[in-house]
Amino acid sequence: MQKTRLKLVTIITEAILEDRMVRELKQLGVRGYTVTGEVRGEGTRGLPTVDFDGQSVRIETLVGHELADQIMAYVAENYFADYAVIVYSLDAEVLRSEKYL
Amino acid sequence: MQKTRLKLVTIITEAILEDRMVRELKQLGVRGYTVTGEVRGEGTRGLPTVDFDGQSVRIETLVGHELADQIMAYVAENYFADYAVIVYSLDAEVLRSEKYL
Amino acid sequence: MQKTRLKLVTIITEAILEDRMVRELKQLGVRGYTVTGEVRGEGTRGLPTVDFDGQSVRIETLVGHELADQIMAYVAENYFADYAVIVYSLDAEVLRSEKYL
Amino acid sequence: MEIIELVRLNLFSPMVLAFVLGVVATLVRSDLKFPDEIYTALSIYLLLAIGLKGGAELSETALTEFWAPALMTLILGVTTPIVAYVVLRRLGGLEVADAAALAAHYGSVSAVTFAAVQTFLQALEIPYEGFMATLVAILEVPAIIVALIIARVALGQGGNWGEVLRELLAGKSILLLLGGMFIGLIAGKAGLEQVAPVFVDPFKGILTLFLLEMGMVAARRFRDLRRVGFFLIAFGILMPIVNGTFGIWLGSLAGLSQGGAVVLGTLAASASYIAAPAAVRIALPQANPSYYLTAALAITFPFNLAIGIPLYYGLAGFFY
Amino acid sequence: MEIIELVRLNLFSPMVLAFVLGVVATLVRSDLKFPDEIYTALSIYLLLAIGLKGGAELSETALTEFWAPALMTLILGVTTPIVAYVVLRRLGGLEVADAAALAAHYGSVSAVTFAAVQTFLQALEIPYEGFMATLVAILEVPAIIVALIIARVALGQGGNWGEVLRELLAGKSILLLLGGMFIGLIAGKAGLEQVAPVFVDPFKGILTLFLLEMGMVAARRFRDLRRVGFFLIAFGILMPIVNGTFGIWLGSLAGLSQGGAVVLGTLAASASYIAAPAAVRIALPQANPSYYLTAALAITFPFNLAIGIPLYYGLAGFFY
Amino acid sequence: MEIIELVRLNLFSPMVLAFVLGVVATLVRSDLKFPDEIYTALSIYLLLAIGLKGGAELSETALTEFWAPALMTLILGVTTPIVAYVVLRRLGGLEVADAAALAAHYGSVSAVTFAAVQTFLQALEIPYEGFMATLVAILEVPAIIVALIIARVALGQGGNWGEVLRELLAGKSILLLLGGMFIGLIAGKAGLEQVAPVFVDPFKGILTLFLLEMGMVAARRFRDLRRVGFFLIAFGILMPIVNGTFGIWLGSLAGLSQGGAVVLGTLAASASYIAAPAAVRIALPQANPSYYLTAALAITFPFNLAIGIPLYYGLAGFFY
Ligand SMILES: Nc1ncnc2c1ncn2[C@@H]1O[C@H](COP(=O)(O)O)[C@@H](O)[C@H]1O
Ligand SMILES: Nc1ncnc2c1ncn2[C@@H]1O[C@H](COP(=O)(O)O)[C@@H](O)[C@H]1O
Ligand SMILES: Nc1ncnc2c1ncn2[C@@H]1O[C@H](COP(=O)(O)O)[C@@H](O)[C@H]1O
Ligand code: NA
Ligand code: NA
Ligand code: NA
Repeated sequence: MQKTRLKLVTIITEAILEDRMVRELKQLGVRGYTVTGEVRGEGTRGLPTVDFDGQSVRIETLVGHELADQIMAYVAENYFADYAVIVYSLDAEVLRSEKYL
Repeated sequence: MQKTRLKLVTIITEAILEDRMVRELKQLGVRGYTVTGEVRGEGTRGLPTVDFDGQSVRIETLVGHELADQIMAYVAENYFADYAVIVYSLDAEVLRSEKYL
Repeated sequence: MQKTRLKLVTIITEAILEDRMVRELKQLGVRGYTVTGEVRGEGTRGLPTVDFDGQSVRIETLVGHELADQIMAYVAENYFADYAVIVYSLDAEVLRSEKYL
Repeated sequence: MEIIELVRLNLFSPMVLAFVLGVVATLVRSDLKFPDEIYTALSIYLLLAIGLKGGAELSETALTEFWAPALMTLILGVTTPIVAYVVLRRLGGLEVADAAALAAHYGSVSAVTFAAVQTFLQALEIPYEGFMATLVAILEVPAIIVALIIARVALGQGGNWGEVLRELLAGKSILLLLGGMFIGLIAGKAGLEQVAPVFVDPFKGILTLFLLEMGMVAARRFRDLRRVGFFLIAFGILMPIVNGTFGIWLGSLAGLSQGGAVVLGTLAASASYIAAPAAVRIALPQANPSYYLTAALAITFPFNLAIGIPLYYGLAGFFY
Repeated sequence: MEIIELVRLNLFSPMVLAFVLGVVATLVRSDLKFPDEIYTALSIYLLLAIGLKGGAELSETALTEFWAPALMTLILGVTTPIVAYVVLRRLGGLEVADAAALAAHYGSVSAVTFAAVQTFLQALEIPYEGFMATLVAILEVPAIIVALIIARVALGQGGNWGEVLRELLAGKSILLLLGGMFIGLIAGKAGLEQVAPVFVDPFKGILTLFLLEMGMVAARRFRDLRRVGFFLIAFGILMPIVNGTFGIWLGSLAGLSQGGAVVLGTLAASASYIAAPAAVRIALPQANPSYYLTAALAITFPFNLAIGIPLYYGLAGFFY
Repeated sequence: MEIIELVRLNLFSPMVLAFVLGVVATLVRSDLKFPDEIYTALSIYLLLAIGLKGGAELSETALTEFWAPALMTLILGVTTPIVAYVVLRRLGGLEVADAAALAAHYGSVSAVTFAAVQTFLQALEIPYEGFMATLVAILEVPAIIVALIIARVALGQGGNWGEVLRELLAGKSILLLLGGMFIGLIAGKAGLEQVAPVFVDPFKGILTLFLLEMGMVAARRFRDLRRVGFFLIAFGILMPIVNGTFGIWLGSLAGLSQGGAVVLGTLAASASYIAAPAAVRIALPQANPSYYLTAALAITFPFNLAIGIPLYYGLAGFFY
């Protein structure tokens, strides 16, 4: 079976941004994504902002190398300044790469 | 301390398949696994199928390279056609490799 | 944008250890971490220990290579003998590496 | 009362309005979300409460009263999926798997629709037999089995039947309904009394909360309505009316009170969306879930809730 | 009764004590944790229940009674954020974004504080108008809009106004309050009766559980108190007293009963921590959440709960 | 009534039957799952409700009535773990850590078993002292401390004692019990009245739901029964009978009513599975959790629930 190397881009951010992030990821061209709700954590910004809504979410998306870079740049530009957010990417191997590209 | 490179195989699929997948992974020879319930997402198949049960689950297992390939092939063969499912593998470093092999 | 390779260290362990692990990770020098509660799984130790508290947690932290090794050694030394725990590390690429180091 | 007046009365109940609110919440893209865990907890509650009350009533029912309605229910469970399958294949031209999957859903039963018809009759102070909850349990499984057999025969598949049957019977909705009934039967009305502040008094309120969430779930399926096409929309409305009338008629033959016949008709008219989807997804993976979930959740359930229940009540008048 | 006596009475209610227990749990670093899902479920319940009861009452209220209090509430919603903004900029020297963010919170309203004042008045058997819940809904949104407009003008930003407004109106607290009210209005008191064992009788008990969790949430913010500084602590106590007095006075002008004026005063005095934070975090991301969340949750809310409510009751005596 | 008749009566209560249903659900591998969050919420509720009621009762109890039972409870908390430890080491030949871990569990107390004995006595209309919930709190901690001291001494370990003690006292079960009691004590019966529709009336129903889940949890441990061996099974049944009898006797010495002595006996007989496992897992990690969790959850708890409680009631006859 043919395996392809893609990037698994992960964003961890405030729960309140979930819907907006997902919308924007789709606009950037991702074909799929997975959200894990109810994660919690601490970073350099201090307390999570809005307790009411659950704390943070993790959004993951498998994409090609180029789109991975675009997503990271996009998050940096639009969210690093004002929001509690981190983004990182891992190397992943998948089958059926056409599903993600 | 001795570190070993293994594969972290991740399956994201419909919640309804959790028990069956776990059973089959054990039959394939995995020594352990971790499930994150209550993840949600979208892919190329559209809406998650059964809302009642929570939506999707992520199943992860640390295994040797060969078993990783077998698992991916197994999921492709038995689930790709009819179910909402993705599978990918990452390179992971562990201690105590005998625990996983 | 400048990408840096760091390590994403993941610990999966009994829910009851969450607070203590986080405290110790901070003492070891991590600048941030993310916890996913309510994961479940099986390994070589058998049943999760305390049902009342949810079962297991996943704790993830992005750190430099050296600290990654220290964390893994620390967990091995203090937890492998008596607790249900696994620890592994992945290669991750991040922006703003100074945030994590 | 005129049917139109009954529909109005029914539409203005907190239960139905909560469903509408849920639909609206989804349509305006509100950030209101029901945690999955709460949805699960509410459905555990509803199934257990229905079972408990049914069991406690059954503990005071003579077998002589019970066997005829039970038999008629079984007949409903076997015949309605066959009729549905034939209609879907012949008139709708659906694939075998899709037709069988839908037949399983429409032959089986929706416990929440049962809760709604109960509430409706209680508001009108119309009596019905206490053992009706037992019939919910009887009606739930056979249709699914019949539909799966049809699919297996038509598709010439073999497969692990024992496992499918075990999963069906150990499925949470059957387990909670039958388990609750068993508890109610043994503990009796005195036992039920002890837990009434949880399982009896708040029932309608909890149902209201559940319907709020159901409204959101159903509305998320609305987008699929275009995909399923006109035939399935018509099927999702007309099949319940046919099944409902058939159920009322069998109920009247079985000697049920008029209220009881309305309940049996509503059961026949309702489409499952807990037990059937779970079983079908495993046993008939090639069937498209968009069809059966959208039909059951986004068409038939709201139709029954808003219009069907008062309609069946009206129709019962012709048999009594 | 003396104010001091009222404070004592209030402090010794299960609701306030549960809040204290929550604070203690956090301070002693207990492993007690309220699952987020339960917190969400309890808040859905409280908002819906407040709406339902308000709606059922409104269904029996004449418009002639209602318009004046509604108008006064609107005036409160527009003026209090402006005053707060000026105070925060002039006296506190805060940044534009931070001042506007705080103004949005203090102009808007806390539904839980509303629930607490209701409970307080009921314990004293002091009557108040049934439609007060409607005023909660009226007071929630305008202040947020006014504050955001101030910030936009002061910062010269453009931006997607339509989207912000839609998110605000479709936000869960407005949707549940208005939706519940709508259900209560249509279903009427008879409809409410059906679901009273869930939405009426257990209200205070559920509020107690919610306040236990609120105590934990608020205490987690205590660490930030040092960071926000003395000015904001003073603001978080004095602004509510000013707004509360203003609200009572407008209430008396509107012809509300004394109990009603106390409720309106408490609404004016309360600071939002559901609708406002969500809207502000999206529309004014550069504002520091430590300021507005800590002030609203860790200062103003406990102050109102423990001392403010009996105080406003005492103050109302000067207007009646 | 004969003991056998009492056992029958007890077995046929909805609470016990729900436990059985939970066991069955696990044995037939049902897909029924209680979300963890709901389990947590139910246990928060039960502990808080027990505390509240106990506190409200205590507010009307004279110290002269209370000191003797409190003292006897303390004696139970110190002696039972020592006896258990000796039995486990001498007769069972267990390792130090395992024996001490089990001793901590059997010396401490299960709040759910307390809830069950309350329900049992209420069904029989047998009165007991209102302050018994206070004794639950008194009995919870000492045994754990005693057992940990034994282990430390026997193993010659040092370690962070202050931290362990803080975690124990700030542990959620103690915090909720004592906190609830404190609220009940201050708010009094009038305060409790306000929240009774949540914390009093539905108690048995919520307990029923909780026991359904407990049945599933316990049954998951059944697989381990073979692993723990015959000795531990016998211990899990006989130790409670010994402790129960001892508790009844001390209760009678303390001047408790017969009902009160049955409660105290049941407390002594019960084994902790919330506070003790958490403390032991941290402080004695080398002890095998399979032993203590299986014994407490899968042997002693079901035994007490089904047979123990009526048995202790029967045994109390010999002391009164
Ligand atoms: N070094 C890290 N490793 C893992 N997760 C992190 C790290 N730093 C931050 N996070 C996560 O990202 C969120 C936002 O971080 P921050 O913007 O630094 O406050 C935190 O709540 C954590 O969940
Ligand atoms: N590109 C992707 N990145 C991350 N998760 C995905 C991706 N595509 C699909 N998924 C996940 O896999 C599930 C099934 O996908 P699908 O079979 O494409 O509908 C979705 O619900 C997502 O949770
Ligand atoms: N091979 C594995 N792959 C993924 N997760 C594992 C694996 N082995 C163990 N785990 C996780 O680590 C926890 C503790 O494992 P153990 O100490 O082996 O019982 C389990 O409950 C699993 O969640
Ligand atoms: Na049907
Ligand atoms: Na205000
Ligand atoms: Na004990």
